[in-house]
Amino acid sequence: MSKLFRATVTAHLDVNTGFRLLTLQPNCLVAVPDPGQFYMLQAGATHDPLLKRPFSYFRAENGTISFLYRIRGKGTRAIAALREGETISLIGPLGNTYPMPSGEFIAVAGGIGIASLFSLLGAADGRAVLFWGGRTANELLMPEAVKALVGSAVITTDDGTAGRKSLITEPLKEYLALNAHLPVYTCGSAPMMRAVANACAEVGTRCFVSLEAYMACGVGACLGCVVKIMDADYPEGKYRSVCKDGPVFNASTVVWESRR
Amino acid sequence: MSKLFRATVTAHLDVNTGFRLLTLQPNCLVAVPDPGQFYMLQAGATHDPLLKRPFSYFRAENGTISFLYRIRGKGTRAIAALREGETISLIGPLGNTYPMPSGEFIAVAGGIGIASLFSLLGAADGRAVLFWGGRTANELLMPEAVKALVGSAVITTDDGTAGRKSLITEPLKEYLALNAHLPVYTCGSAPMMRAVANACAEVGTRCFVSLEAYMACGVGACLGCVVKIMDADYPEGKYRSVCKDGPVFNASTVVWESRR
Amino acid sequence: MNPSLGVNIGGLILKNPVMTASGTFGYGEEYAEFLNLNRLGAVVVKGLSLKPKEGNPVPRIVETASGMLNAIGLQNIGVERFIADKMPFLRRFDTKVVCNFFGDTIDEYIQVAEVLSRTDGIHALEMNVSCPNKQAEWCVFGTDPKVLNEVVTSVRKVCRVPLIVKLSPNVTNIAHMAKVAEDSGADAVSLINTITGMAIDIRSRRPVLANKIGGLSGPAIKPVAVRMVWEVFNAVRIPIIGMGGIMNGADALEFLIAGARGIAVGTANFINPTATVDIIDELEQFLHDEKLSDVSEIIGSLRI
Amino acid sequence: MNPSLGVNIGGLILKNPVMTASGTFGYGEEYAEFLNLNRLGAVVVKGLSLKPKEGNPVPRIVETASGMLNAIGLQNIGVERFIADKMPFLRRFDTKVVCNFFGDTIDEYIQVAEVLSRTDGIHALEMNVSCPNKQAEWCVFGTDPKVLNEVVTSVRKVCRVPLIVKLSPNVTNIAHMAKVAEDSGADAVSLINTITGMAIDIRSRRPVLANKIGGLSGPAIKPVAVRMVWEVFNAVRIPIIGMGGIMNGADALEFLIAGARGIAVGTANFINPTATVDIIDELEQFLHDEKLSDVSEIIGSLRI
Ligand SMILES: Cc1cc2nc3c(=O)[nH]c(=O)nc-3n(C[C@H](O)[C@H](O)[C@H](O)COP(=O)(O)OP(=O)(O)OC[C@H]3O[C@@H](n4cnc5c(N)ncnc54)[C@H](O)[C@@H]3O)c2cc1C
Ligand SMILES: Cc1cc2nc3c(=O)[nH]c(=O)nc-3n(C[C@H](O)[C@H](O)[C@H](O)COP(=O)(O)OP(=O)(O)OC[C@H]3O[C@@H](n4cnc5c(N)ncnc54)[C@H](O)[C@@H]3O)c2cc1C
Ligand SMILES: Cc1cc2nc3c(=O)[nH]c(=O)nc-3n(C[C@H](O)[C@H](O)[C@H](O)COP(=O)(O)O)c2cc1C
Ligand SMILES: Cc1cc2nc3c(=O)[nH]c(=O)nc-3n(C[C@H](O)[C@H](O)[C@H](O)COP(=O)(O)O)c2cc1C
Ligand code: FES
Ligand code: FES
Repeated sequence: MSKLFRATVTAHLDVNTGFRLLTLQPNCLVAVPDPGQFYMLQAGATHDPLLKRPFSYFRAENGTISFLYRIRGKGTRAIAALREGETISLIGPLGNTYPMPSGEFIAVAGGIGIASLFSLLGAADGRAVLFWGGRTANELLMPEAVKALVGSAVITTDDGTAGRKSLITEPLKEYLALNAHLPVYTCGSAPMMRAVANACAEVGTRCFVSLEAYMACGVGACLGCVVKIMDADYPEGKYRSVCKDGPVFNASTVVWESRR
Repeated sequence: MSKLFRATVTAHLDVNTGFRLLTLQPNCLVAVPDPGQFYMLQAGATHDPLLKRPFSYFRAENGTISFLYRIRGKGTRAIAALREGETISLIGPLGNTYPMPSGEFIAVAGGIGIASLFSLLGAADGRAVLFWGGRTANELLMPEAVKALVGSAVITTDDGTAGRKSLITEPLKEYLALNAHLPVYTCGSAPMMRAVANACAEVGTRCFVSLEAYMACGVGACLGCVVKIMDADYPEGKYRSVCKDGPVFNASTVVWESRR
Repeated sequence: MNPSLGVNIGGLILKNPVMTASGTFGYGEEYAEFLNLNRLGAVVVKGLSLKPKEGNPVPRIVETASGMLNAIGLQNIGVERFIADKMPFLRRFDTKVVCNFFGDTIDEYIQVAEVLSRTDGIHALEMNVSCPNKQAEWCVFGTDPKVLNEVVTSVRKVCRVPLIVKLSPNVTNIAHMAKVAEDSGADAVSLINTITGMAIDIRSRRPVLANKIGGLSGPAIKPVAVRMVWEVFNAVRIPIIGMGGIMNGADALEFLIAGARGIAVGTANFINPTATVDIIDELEQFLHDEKLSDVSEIIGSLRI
Repeated sequence: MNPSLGVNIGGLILKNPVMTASGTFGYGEEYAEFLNLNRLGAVVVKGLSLKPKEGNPVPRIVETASGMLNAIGLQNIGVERFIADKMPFLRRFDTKVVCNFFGDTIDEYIQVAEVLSRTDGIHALEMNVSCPNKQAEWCVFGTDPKVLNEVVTSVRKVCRVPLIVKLSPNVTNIAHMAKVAEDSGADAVSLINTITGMAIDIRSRRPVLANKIGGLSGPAIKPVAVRMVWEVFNAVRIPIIGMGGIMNGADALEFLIAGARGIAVGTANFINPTATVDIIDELEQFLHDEKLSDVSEIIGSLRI
């Protein structure tokens, strides 16, 4: 089972303006991913765009793998141009996984960050309390599918177009005050995840963050995607690759460098 | 009427394996091309492939422009991937035209070279005797449409899969021996056109060749596509641009440099 | 009110920083039917020599990944015919005319500069001391500090208009070469010229270009060009004209932020004949979005 | 019968000319699950230094047109841990192991070379004297002939295996630098390392890379690399390892025809982890199609 393979597009839908759901049928036998893992994707055969792009898998069921993504630059534009029946090159599954929570847990998603948490929510059948924040309602994708997987969901938007008008950390803090024992899993923008990590640190509960980084290889070879992680030997932190040692890290070990 | 415009694909058909017919509907008012002229085409928006590619127009009728092309490298592959409804960037019409023959004339096409001569044949309603050669039958595209435009057609292939098994210059020479007064118009590979030019020189009839060259700009600005042309001031020949001073030249003025 | 785009490049006053790169815009005529030349900061014409030049045999160009190699061989009609046949057309426009030129000897450089800078309607000269796609030993003009100093100093003496020295990127230390140009009296430097490269046809096992080697241009070289502009900006006081792979307004802004006061559009003209005016519009839009009133506010504004 | 692909690179005997480019293949392990390392001519590992190196802050990489800029900052685990933790794995394979290394001082270069060349299972050393993405003054190692001569000569004295000197492309005359390496005792030269470049985020007006500048690699630089290999081939007698933008067999062939006896695959590994073995297959196929029995028949076979 090679981690380098081609897959055929079986469905490619607009979920919202600027967001698409890509469903792929691998052209050979491939490994089944676990929640938190990701793939490197590349559409097209020319040298521009050059590198593959990292995407968490959204769903993996009856042999297909799907990705929920936002169209940003040339890489995602090339992917967005794929039609049903066309093929795409992938590497994966890559990276580590979310440590499976034994009981109830809190999931905090920032916008498209839901793409990474979705598989965890699915695997944890209803044991999650979801806190889901976005700039605006459009960023909260496939709400029905998501809500169906969780015990309860608290929603916020910066502009109040959906749920409460606030940052997601506000309701989270209120909830944590009463449920400080629950582990927290979060994926979203770096500033959001940092705020979530702080909130968890205050009440002393464990927090797992799924980090983003620019990636070239996705397999730990180029050292392009590193983040400083603290451990016993390196109290000041040491560079680890997000693609191989991560993308999921214990928030308390992450040295948050202000990514200009 | 800008010569730089975008057009929408209204039809894109496989004519034969490796050969396609692209029909475009300009998105704005554009000039009507004359036989012999060409356009620079580019599909896609990334930097690889970078340059536009030159293609003679095949047909220009009721507002659409069509191109008959062979898939060779990355530029034509990108064009071949275009679907109905998608748009493409063009510059044109560019270059000079075939001097319109007053009476009967001979057209000599090498394979895909028919794409350039097709519009001339159409404009000269049946006054042409066509000599059409190819490596194999597959290279003789849309024979019915072509034959409908000419008085008579002689066909040869290197492998004998269609017409007589010989080089096109053989029947041409036989015909010229009896019709040395007819002007000859030719488009095909450089070696073929050179042989045709020599055959015409021998019997002393005028021959017009439509040359090919690598092109970057298509408008005479880069001087990348030059060919040596002789005239009174420059008996040894002087570099002229195929895109602007050509692509059609009087064969007797061309200095055939053996393009390695 | 609209942000002001005007810049002063060593005495050459432009309505906006956008110029054409020599050799990619012919003598201006070729693109006149595609865009309004009056909108350009300046038109920089194909490199001129004392006598007409035939140039190299074909193939002269080949495409590479996000770039192209060219070995035109500096084909041009020579100063005389340029002034007689092309200048009358260029004088009709309300844009600045910059003449790119070169010589086979220092003497030729001087003669060409004299003739051109005496010609009415020519607002500045750009000396090409790079010519990566010719192998004559005078290529060292652009890569040997001593020779560069000698040729620039002598041309400066006879040149009556702003003198721009166009630097070759095929050097170990471009900042040093720029300093040499400055100390030799250049009013501005422009960079980068093409980077020398080669492509081989593996079937025939021959170089694709008849000239064997050629000059690499296009988006592929942009990162190298931006880096060199920034290095030169930190080394000299004279203004810089930046170029190398500029395809759109965002690319142009990278060069301005790195320290270029003017920018030139080359290969992009081939793909999009209106690239220059599109870039002018995008620059204006950017300044507007960033609430900046003058382009000078972004020139050399790199935060480090 | 199959054409023979074996080559001898200054005493380093390879079953085929295909190697990995340092820094793009980790320590071999990272790609072991994607391909059979036994098929490779050689595995060239990430650059090693005497002590472990932290490397640069992020962002360390950014994509450009058909290329990428990297400023990893030579992060590595240091020779000691490399020998203890990584060599046991590499010894298990029937391929040659080449250790790329560097130092902050000539002394460090010597010490690292001594330790590595004494280590069982290391077949050759490649010294990185380029490091375009660090600004320490020792960068001049690769760009100053005198310094290059000094460091290579001293390393040569202590190095017990074939010594490959990896040249920087950021020089005026790479043929001259190669000659210096040869005269200093290098058994082979490898080129090119990355070309220094820069990318700017126009909104923040900051360099995209935390290190400001980085090294350009990928298809964008291939024409420059092929040209330099050809120039070096015409200047030295020692074998050349060519690299720079090799993505497939056709690219590799351009380098071999230009004069490279070995080729290294870098950035391509990121996009296609099996690029190296695919290239080996394509080389074999090409020799077969061209009815050539030995790869040596195409090395340096450029027709001009
Ligand atoms: C482990 C991992 C999982 C991811 N999962 C998803 C997912 O499920 N869905 C999804 O939509 N996106 C996901 N991303 C982000 C995704 O990889 C980027 O959006 C994508 O690479 C952008 O490529 P592009 O060519 O379209 O944009 P580019 O042209 O590369 O860049 C466009 C803009 O996006 C920003 N950007 C680009 N790449 C990154 C990055 N890796 N991190 C942060 N900012 C970046 C840059 O600021 C740039 O200005 C994930 C990233 C990682 C590292
Ligand atoms: C005035 C003119 C009119 C043309 N009309 C047509 C037409 O109607 N239909 C059609 O199919 N083709 C036509 N061509 C040829 C066409 O432009 C090339 O086939 C095309 O540019 C190939 O681009 P590519 O990117 O697919 O191939 P590339 O990747 O650019 O090259 C692939 C191979 O094709 C060869 N090649 C590429 N460009 C040229 C060229 N311009 N001349 C000769 N060989 C070349 C090279 O040897 C290369 O190995 C015309 C060319 C000119 C100059
Ligand atoms: C076809 C072509 C011809 C050129 N001719 C000249 C020239 O005559 N004189 C000169 O100084 N530069 C010449 N150049 C270099 C360009 O002016 C410019 O410096 C270089 O192409 C980089 O810019 P770009 O990447 O935007 O094209 C030429 C470039 C090309 C592509
Ligand atoms: C991420 C990355 C890390 C690199 N690290 C090293 C290194 O440690 N030592 C070295 O000599 N070259 C290093 N290089 C340069 C490559 O070995 C190679 O010379 C260069 O990338 C050109 O080849 P390519 O275009 O095929 O990548 C590195 C290149 C990249 C992209
Ligand atoms: S992306 Fe290469 S190490 Fe993580
Ligand atoms: S293609 Fe530029 S001059 Fe003809």
